[in-house]
Amino acid sequence: MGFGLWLWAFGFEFTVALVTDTQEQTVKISARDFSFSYGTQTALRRINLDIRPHEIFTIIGPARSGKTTFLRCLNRMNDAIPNVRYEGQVLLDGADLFGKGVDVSELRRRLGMVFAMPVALPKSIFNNLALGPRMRGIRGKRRLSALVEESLKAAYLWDEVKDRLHESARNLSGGQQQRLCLARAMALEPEVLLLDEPCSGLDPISTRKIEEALVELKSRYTIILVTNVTAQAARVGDRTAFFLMGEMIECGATEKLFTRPDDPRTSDYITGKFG
Amino acid sequence: MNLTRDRVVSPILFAIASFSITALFVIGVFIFVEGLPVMLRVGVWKFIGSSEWLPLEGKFGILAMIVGSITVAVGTLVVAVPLGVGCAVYLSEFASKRAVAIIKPSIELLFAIPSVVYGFIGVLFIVPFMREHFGGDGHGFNIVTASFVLGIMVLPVIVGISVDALQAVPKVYRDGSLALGATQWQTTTMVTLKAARSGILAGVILGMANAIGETMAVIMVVGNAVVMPNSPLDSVRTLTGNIALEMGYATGDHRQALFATGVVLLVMIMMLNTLTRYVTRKRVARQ
Amino acid sequence: MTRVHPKTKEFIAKMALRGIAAVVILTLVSIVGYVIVKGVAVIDLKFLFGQPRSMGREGGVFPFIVSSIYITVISLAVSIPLGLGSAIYLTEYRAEGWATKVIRFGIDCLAGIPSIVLGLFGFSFFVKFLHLSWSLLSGGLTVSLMILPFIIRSSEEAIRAVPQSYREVAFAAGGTKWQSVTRVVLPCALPGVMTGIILAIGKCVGETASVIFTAGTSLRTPQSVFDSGRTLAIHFYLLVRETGASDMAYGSAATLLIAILSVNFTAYYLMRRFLRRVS
Amino acid sequence: MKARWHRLLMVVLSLTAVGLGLSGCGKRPSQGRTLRIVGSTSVFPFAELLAEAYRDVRPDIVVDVQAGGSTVGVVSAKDGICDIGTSSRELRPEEKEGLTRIEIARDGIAVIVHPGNTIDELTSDQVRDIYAGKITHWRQVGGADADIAMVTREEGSGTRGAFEEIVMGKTRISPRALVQDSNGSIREAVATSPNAIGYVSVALVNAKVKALAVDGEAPTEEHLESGAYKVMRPFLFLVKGAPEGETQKFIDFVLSADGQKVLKAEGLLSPSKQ
Repeated sequence: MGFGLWLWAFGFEFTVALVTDTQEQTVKISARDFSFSYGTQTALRRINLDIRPHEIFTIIGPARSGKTTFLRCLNRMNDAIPNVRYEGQVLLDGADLFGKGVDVSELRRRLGMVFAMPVALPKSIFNNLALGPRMRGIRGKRRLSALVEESLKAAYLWDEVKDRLHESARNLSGGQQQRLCLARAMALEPEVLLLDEPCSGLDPISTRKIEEALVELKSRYTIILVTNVTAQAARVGDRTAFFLMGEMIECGATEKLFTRPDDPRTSDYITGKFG
Repeated sequence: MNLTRDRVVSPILFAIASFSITALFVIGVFIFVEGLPVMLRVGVWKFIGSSEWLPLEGKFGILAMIVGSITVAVGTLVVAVPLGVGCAVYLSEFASKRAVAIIKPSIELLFAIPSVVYGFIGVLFIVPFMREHFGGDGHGFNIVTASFVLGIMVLPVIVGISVDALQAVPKVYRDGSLALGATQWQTTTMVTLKAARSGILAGVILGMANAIGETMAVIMVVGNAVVMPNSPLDSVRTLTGNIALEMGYATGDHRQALFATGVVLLVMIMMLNTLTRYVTRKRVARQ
Repeated sequence: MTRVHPKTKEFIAKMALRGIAAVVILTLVSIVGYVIVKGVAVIDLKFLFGQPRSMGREGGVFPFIVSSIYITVISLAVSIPLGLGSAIYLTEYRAEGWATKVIRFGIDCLAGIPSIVLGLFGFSFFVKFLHLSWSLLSGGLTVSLMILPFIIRSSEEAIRAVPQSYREVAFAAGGTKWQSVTRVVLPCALPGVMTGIILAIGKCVGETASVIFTAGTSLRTPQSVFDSGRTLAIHFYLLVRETGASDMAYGSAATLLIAILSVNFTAYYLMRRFLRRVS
Repeated sequence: MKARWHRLLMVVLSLTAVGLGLSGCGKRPSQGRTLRIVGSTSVFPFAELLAEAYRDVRPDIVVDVQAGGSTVGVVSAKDGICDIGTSSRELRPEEKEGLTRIEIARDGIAVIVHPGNTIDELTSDQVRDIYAGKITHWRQVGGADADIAMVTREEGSGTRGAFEEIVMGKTRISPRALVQDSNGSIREAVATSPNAIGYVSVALVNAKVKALAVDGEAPTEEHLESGAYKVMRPFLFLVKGAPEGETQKFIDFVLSADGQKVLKAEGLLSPSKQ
């Protein structure tokens, strides 16, 4: 317990340092010649891009273009796959993600992730949200409750579930579950949100709710959104990258990319010639 | 902190997981060290190839018991497979979901009935029945009796595993067959049973291993005579029975011969196990 | 050859199968029912908590109940940590490879060892080599070897059934492997793990062949794990062998069956309630 | 949910703790307070009764009786695993070394058949021929029209050893004989099969079976005492070295009038005068 407290205190100081840092920086995440392969298959080839703080950065591209892989590289979720190989660098606040001595747990806490399919653990709503903070060693009931409430509010879910926090999260509808996942990611108090096609299984209304939430959240987080709905990227993205066959074809302001793409493949994709 | 803990956990878990191997090794060493010398002294072929068992005169031949174990196991399957697989097919293909939800766990509960209770029921009902209606050399204590007792005993195992195997067959297979105009029975025999074949076979082999390994229930009903059986109505002794019967009084070579019986039993079970692995691996490969 | 109409065939087959299922269920149920009905008349407080007299032909079965509990507790205390640990290692900590193959092979072999051979081993290892003599400790350890593979397998299956996405959630939330196991995977696998453990309890309580060589047959109430004791199952076996189908034999068997079945029923009931609550 | 999981963990831990605690409190002096008797399954019931009776005399002493077999009794006594080993057969010469042999009783071996059997008497030659497999039909000895089901004890048993020595001589018991592993189970097998023949300790003969006269002498107490009924063996206590302390006191009790009364009541004979 004492150790946990100490750690918490340490983490706190760390966050303060980061806040001062981010105010000056213009690049939050930056990939330099980043390649990724597992086995003999190359999934990503020489990716170069910069993601700025407090923007919604969307990644579009057809299936198997490497966009999800890229996202999962950012919080090193691909580590579990056998025989993976990274080349080049990805910098988070200037520090290499794959450098020596990186605490993967801490990294994943800083980059909260939401998966394509909403995964509500068979626990109560409260415990779903408290999972991450508890694993960081936060035990205090008051602090946990505050975190849970705050994240649920940020995900526009609080009003719908505040009376049944201790009921099973599996009883929520699909859209609610996905917002629960979003809230669960935010309960980690991350700096970046990684969203992997978060609306792929949802109806238009739920989708809109999530999109609204994202725009609202921009001020607090850097958001990276992978989507296969180009319209979604157009709606919410500040800047957009187009991935194809493991390569980044084009990256730029969303409006520009959608109206005057540099690369013919990009225009083919967004006009629906393939995809 | 978390990472260090994770680094400590892994080797600890590895040590725990290796326990089974270690235990197996120690068991093997203890059984073989006690059993092998007498086996080698008598000669392995003589030990497993002769059926003269006169331990006090130094004659150790366990062929009759090997045959006894195998015949009882085969008899068990003859009783248990039609009943068990039939019951499983009924449960998974024809019975209502609600009935299955009640019956399947109940049958699995029966897995917990001590084998001695089955033996007791055998002595009480099946032995007198066999004696009065069939007679024979075993006077009711015979292979058929033992097969019935063990057959009933392994039913829960076979039913449980077969139902699992049948239920694991994807619904689309059945739908495909039914869509072609096949009746439910045709679908079952031609599609479902074929697809679940190896799973059911694994259950049957496991049942057989249980039958070969069972001791007390068998001692109670099989008569334990050390002879080559000429008919299913003869009494036999099984390998397990031999150990349990004589262990209390055995000393010196006699005792070692009982450990050697254990060695033979172990080898037989390992062979069955390898067979199971082969069967299940083929299933995995196909899928 | 006359061709039977498929519909007729279907009808016959269905009837035959229904018959078979009925036979199987009736046989098993009637065995349990017969023993319990015959034995329940003997069971009263004096029987359950009394001391046996004249070789257990009269009196109670209290010492045997105590011994059975000892054996069960000892073997579970050993095999649950080992079994769960092994299952976790095999599913979570080690990718399929030679190591898992070797360990699995060992577990399969261990599972295949007939209990009588384990009894031989227990006798020469625990009783003689470790000088534990005939004691509940020797018996419990021997039985734990018997149920260990069983617990590993059922736990492994239960853990495998937990969706991969649950683990990813734990990792994405900054969890380490161990945290994902203890906080997400194990709680979800708990019902399956418990089922295995419950069935294992049945095996502990009902085991005779190996226990008779390791725990002994003493009629006294054991005072510690170093004492010899006779389990209910062994007592029943010896009674039947020595005195035939006596009232006491029925009483012991009924006690045994009722104990096992009620443990199982309670556990199933709790598990169902638990499952309904979380999903 | 999480609380539940922790509760399970608690249960597991407390189980372990209970186990450890139990093993902790098990470390109490075993010498002097517990007498461990191991051996013959034939002696086992009687030793158990003696232990029960001794509880009234010395409530502070725990007498723990194990059935293992005569040979186990001999070996355990020699190894010092137990305080007293028991045997239901005479010791072989190589077994005698280092052991004190105390005869606590003698036991006749009765040849028994189903109560419905018309035969009342056999000669010892007939019994031998039946067990050798030469006589296979009850009519051959003047009985009913049925095959004989012979039931015997397993190889190494004290009862079987005594039976072979006294009745069979050099002839072997046929391997076709059904084998049961205790006196009681032979009796039960014979009691439930109309055509069976078996042999058990005289003390275990009850109304469920009929004891045959052998060579004209029924196995009654009188004939046994006089030596007219010949099929008899000793029950032995075996102690490593010389008995002392509580062991000696228990043996004294067994040989005393009180102890012998218990054995007599069960149909055993007092030890032969040495």
